[in-house]
Amino acid sequence: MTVPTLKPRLLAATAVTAALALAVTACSSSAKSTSPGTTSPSASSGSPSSSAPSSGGSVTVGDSTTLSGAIAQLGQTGLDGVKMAIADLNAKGGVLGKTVKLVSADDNITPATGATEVRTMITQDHAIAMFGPVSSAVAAAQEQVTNQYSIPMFFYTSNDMGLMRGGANKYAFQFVPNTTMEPSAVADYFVKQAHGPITIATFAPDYSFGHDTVSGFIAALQRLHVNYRLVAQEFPPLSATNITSYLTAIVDSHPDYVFNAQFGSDLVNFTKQASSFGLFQKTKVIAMYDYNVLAALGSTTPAGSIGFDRAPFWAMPELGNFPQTFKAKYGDYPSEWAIMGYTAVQGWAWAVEKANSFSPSAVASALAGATVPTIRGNLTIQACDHQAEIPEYVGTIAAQPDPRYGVRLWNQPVFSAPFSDINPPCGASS
Amino acid sequence: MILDIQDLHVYYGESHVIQGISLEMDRGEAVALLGRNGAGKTTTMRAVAGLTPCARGRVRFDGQDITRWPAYRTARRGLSFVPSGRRAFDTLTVRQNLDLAARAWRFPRRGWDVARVLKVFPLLEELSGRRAGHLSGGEQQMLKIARGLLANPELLILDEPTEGLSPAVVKDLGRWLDLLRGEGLSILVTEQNALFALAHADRGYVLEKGRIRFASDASSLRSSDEIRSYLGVARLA
Amino acid sequence: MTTTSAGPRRALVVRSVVVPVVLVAALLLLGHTLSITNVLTLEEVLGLAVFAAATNLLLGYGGLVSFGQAAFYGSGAYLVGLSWLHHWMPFWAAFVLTPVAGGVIALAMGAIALRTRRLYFALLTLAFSELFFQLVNVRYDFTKGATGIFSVSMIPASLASPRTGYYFTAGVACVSLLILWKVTVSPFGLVLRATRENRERAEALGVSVYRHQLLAFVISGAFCSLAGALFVVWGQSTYPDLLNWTTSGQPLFMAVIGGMFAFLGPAVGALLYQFGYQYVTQHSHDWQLILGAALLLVVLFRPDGLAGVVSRQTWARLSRFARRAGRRGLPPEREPAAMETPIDGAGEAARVPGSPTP
Amino acid sequence: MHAFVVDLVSTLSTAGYLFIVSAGLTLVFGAMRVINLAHGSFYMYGAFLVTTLVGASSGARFWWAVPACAVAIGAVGAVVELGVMRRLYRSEHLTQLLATFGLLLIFADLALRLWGTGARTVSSPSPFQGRITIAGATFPSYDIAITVVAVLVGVGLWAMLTRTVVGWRIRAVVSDPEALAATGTNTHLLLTVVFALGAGLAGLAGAIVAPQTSIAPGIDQAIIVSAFIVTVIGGLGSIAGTALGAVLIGVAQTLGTRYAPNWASTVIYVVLIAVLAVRPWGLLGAAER
Repeated sequence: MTVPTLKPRLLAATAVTAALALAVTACSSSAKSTSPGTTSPSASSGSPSSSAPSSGGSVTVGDSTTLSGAIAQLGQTGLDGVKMAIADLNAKGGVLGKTVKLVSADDNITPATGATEVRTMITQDHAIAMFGPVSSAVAAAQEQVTNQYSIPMFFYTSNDMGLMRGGANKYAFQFVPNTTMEPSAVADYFVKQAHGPITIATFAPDYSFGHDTVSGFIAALQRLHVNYRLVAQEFPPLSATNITSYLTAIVDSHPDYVFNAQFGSDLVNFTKQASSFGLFQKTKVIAMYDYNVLAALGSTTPAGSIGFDRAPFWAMPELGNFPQTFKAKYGDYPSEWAIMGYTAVQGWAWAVEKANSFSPSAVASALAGATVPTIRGNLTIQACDHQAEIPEYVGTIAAQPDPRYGVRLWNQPVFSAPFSDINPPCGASS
Repeated sequence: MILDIQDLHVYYGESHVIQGISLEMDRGEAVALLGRNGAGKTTTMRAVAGLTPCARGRVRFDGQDITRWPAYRTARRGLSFVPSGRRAFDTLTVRQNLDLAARAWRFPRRGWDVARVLKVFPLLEELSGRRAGHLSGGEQQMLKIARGLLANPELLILDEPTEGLSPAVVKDLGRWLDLLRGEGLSILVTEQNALFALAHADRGYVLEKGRIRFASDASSLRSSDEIRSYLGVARLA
Repeated sequence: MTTTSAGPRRALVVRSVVVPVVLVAALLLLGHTLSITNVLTLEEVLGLAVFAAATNLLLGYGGLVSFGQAAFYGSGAYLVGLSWLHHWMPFWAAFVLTPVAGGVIALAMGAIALRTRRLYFALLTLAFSELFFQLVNVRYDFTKGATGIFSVSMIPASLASPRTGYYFTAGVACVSLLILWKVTVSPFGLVLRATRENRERAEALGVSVYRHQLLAFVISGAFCSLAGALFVVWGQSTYPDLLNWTTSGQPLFMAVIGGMFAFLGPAVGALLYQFGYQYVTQHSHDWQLILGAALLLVVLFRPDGLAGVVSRQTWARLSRFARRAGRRGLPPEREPAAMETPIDGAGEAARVPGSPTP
Repeated sequence: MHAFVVDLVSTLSTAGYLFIVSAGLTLVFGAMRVINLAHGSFYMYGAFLVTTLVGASSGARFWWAVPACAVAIGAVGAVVELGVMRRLYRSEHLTQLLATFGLLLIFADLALRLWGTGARTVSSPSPFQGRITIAGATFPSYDIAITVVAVLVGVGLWAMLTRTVVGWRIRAVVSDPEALAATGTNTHLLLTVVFALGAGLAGLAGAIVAPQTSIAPGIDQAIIVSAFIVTVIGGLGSIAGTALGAVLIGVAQTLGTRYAPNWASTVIYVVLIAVLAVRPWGLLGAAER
């Protein structure tokens, strides 16, 4: 009640607050070497990148991606690919004689979290290259940061066209087919299968990737003069657990084909429910039936439907025994995300060797327009938009499990749409 | 001795609400606990019943130390606490309220079952299908006492039974109390209405600020001017 | 009670002069000495501190748990983002408009939501913010859908420089906190607190609880919206997650962690939560386990938050002062003055097993 | 006729699904006034556990796996109640909410360790693997299983709450836990039982819904929002209200998808706001004091 006790208490509260602030910030800043007083991130970024190679024979790269929640599998297997690539690099003596270290974190599918993680990796861990996330929103936020700090950013899962469309981003590279390429490839395969007038329904998650992929597919059908009629278009929310009402709308429209832009667990969910509705009896579904989805579906896999995949290991003989090595290390065959993550690291390492420098600027310059040897063969990185010239794979789901892998995969031969066929002229935005 | 409280202390947070109360009552006695609002009557009874933790002191019931027992154990042992206010289970019917209490535990049989309770309170029979939440204050009081009896208690504790009741119902209540006393039941009543409580009790205690201020037999408390003025009952007399 | 009011008055001086001066000095000092990364984190924290303090006007002072604060936060961010995307108006105009927009949205939302009580209020506000979340998600052409709007040029070049951005945010945050604090000690704030402590009594005395709560809701909405605009200054982006229920939960966590019964508690909570969250997510893939366990430990063993340790008694004193100064003849509180439960009144608490009925 | 049957079946199976998931939530809320965010975790664990128990085998094993899941998750619920919830009954709702959110995070992380990041599936049990056609509309026969289980759960809960002494006690503990304790009921044990029952129902829901969906991390959070909407519309604590809420959301989602597909995901929130604006305690909820 008396003032003398009140006052110190309040001051104490303030002091505790201020001290906490100082302590916490000082604590987390202890690891850094950036000099205080620098006013712009780009000014400070020069120092970590140039100073890092000289510090103790190792360099650091970062990967902030989604490791929890509904799309964790994409993030985790992709990260495994990156890890393995780095382990392989180090086994061969590292890059320019330096060991490569990886820092990784879970972005919690939150752009702000992903961006902060990337910033911390760059400024505190002195990461000199970043490998990308799953979600396109997180990718966009992270790209802003890597751009500010002029650090090369390699996307290997998130394939939003928007990431590259801004153009003139010297530091961003895409090692995954983008949202135009992917549906174009599917349409190329599809046009060989479908004869006569057909009816099509589309089913896609309700966000930019889903909308872009569906409109890309329809645009490709028009370009190829397919005689089709759209009978239903549904956009259920991403990660919706109960899609009954969307599904009955599709089933009820009796399409010949359903083009589905879902992936991962959402696609498994769709397939389970659709097959219990008997959709697969008269309808073929075209969707991202990659290894993980096919493995999860097991015996309920719909034979005869069409799958597309950005890097199906079983149809890529150029991989050699990579899938087996990967399985030995991480417990399962590599997902498309793992292969693309591995390739992206190879691209970066090659460019460092080529430039004979870890300098982000030199690495980025060396990579633009270059042709890089990777586990999936030589890949050219387009100079104009930094898109790796990688193909997209399409195939029909087999009726029997593949004897080698015990999972129902695709019939041979698998169709591989060449990059030149599916990519619009460089610089043209869709 | 049916109840023996020694040096009971109870805290609510940091405030020392009960500051060392000692109280004894014999089997078959009816005792009134009096005091103004906030004197600590209810808290004492809650502590005895096991609804509020005792910080210090000891409570013995029928020779057994029940100080740290939870409420349901004291109830099963034969100490039935009837809380004040509208505390019927309002979403249940009257009959369900009674059945629930009758079947709550395999109580030692001391003669109370639903049929007998309904005989004592015939009105409850008429109301048996009604939701308890729709009962009047007096009816709820009746239901609560009936519920308390169904636990087949040796000691019945009534907390502020007259609170919010009309004078006519208070009179009924007095009748029920006398009836139960006649059955040989030990009864402990907390009351602000001192005259009512003392009219149906053998002895009384007066509480003030968590301590016992006076203790005496009912008639001398009733006649003491000091008590009357202290409890502010002069006007009522 | 005949204590002179000199004590509390001097306390007020301490609170209204000393504390702000110390804080502003600390913030200036930190902005000058910290590394860029930490300056940026602190900038984010300051925005969140406004968000949490504005939310706490409802939570700690009004006893209203709103689970829809993201609706204001996200609206503020989207107002700036969409203004840039569709060339509606320059950044500064949008920035100044955000509190107005937040207030208007809060007025509409509160007018409906405040008809309900406690949990239903929490869930109805949640429904509103989820509605906003879904609207932003499905209007892809207008809002860029689930991807969100990302561009450095969303904010003026001057603010894009981290330290300038920090000083700007710190300035806005300090002024906002000062205004919010003034609100809490104004007669309005005291009546609001009275409605939290005993709604029925306040109503019996002729106070329109609904109107006071609505005004508090509008003020809170305005500042949450401003905090959303500060997020854009920090992140140069806006995306649907800012409207999601997890975002609504953040300021509530912060208030609980820091202590909702001290004015600066939520701000301290913002600091601890954000640094803690970042530290954990960056250093462990098992951040969910660690954060969840930490949350559980705080809730089980420090339910009144860290600031509660310091300021619980201070709070009790201030409440007593508030009662004397503000309520003018409200009957005295019954002892014991147990910690009020913000969602439930004491009436509900009494119905929980083993809790006291005073 | 055809469209009507399609919509009706879609509504019923959606409602059945939502009801099973929400029943435990409303039961726990009714008895202990706790909003349990970890309810979704119990659901997810039930689903994951059934995939482990059934594995690649088809059919028959499912029928004993489901009750096993319910019991196992119920036991987990009892442990959670004894370890955490019991200490929080005196706290305000917000504190309880935070605690259950902490539990949700912990369970999510542990699930990643126990079952990995990938999606898992389990096939429908033997009598319900095919399809049924009514008036030209074909739908999965497992929808019938879901609907039947939903009805059984609903009737079972209703009978328990209205016909059994335990049910009366559960209702009485809502009105007045102290008075209930004074009648000799061990209210602490009762609340443990209720919480375990709620968790067991969530586990049952996860297990029974599993053949219809994919089971992957994140379904805990995805389900909890829908479950809340359903229970709140119906009135927290009311089993009948939850059933009504489930049907209402089923109708809203079905019609929304049919007539305004772009707005389908927003429709349910509009319904929720409209219901609460008119009836602030939900359709069948008791007005709170």
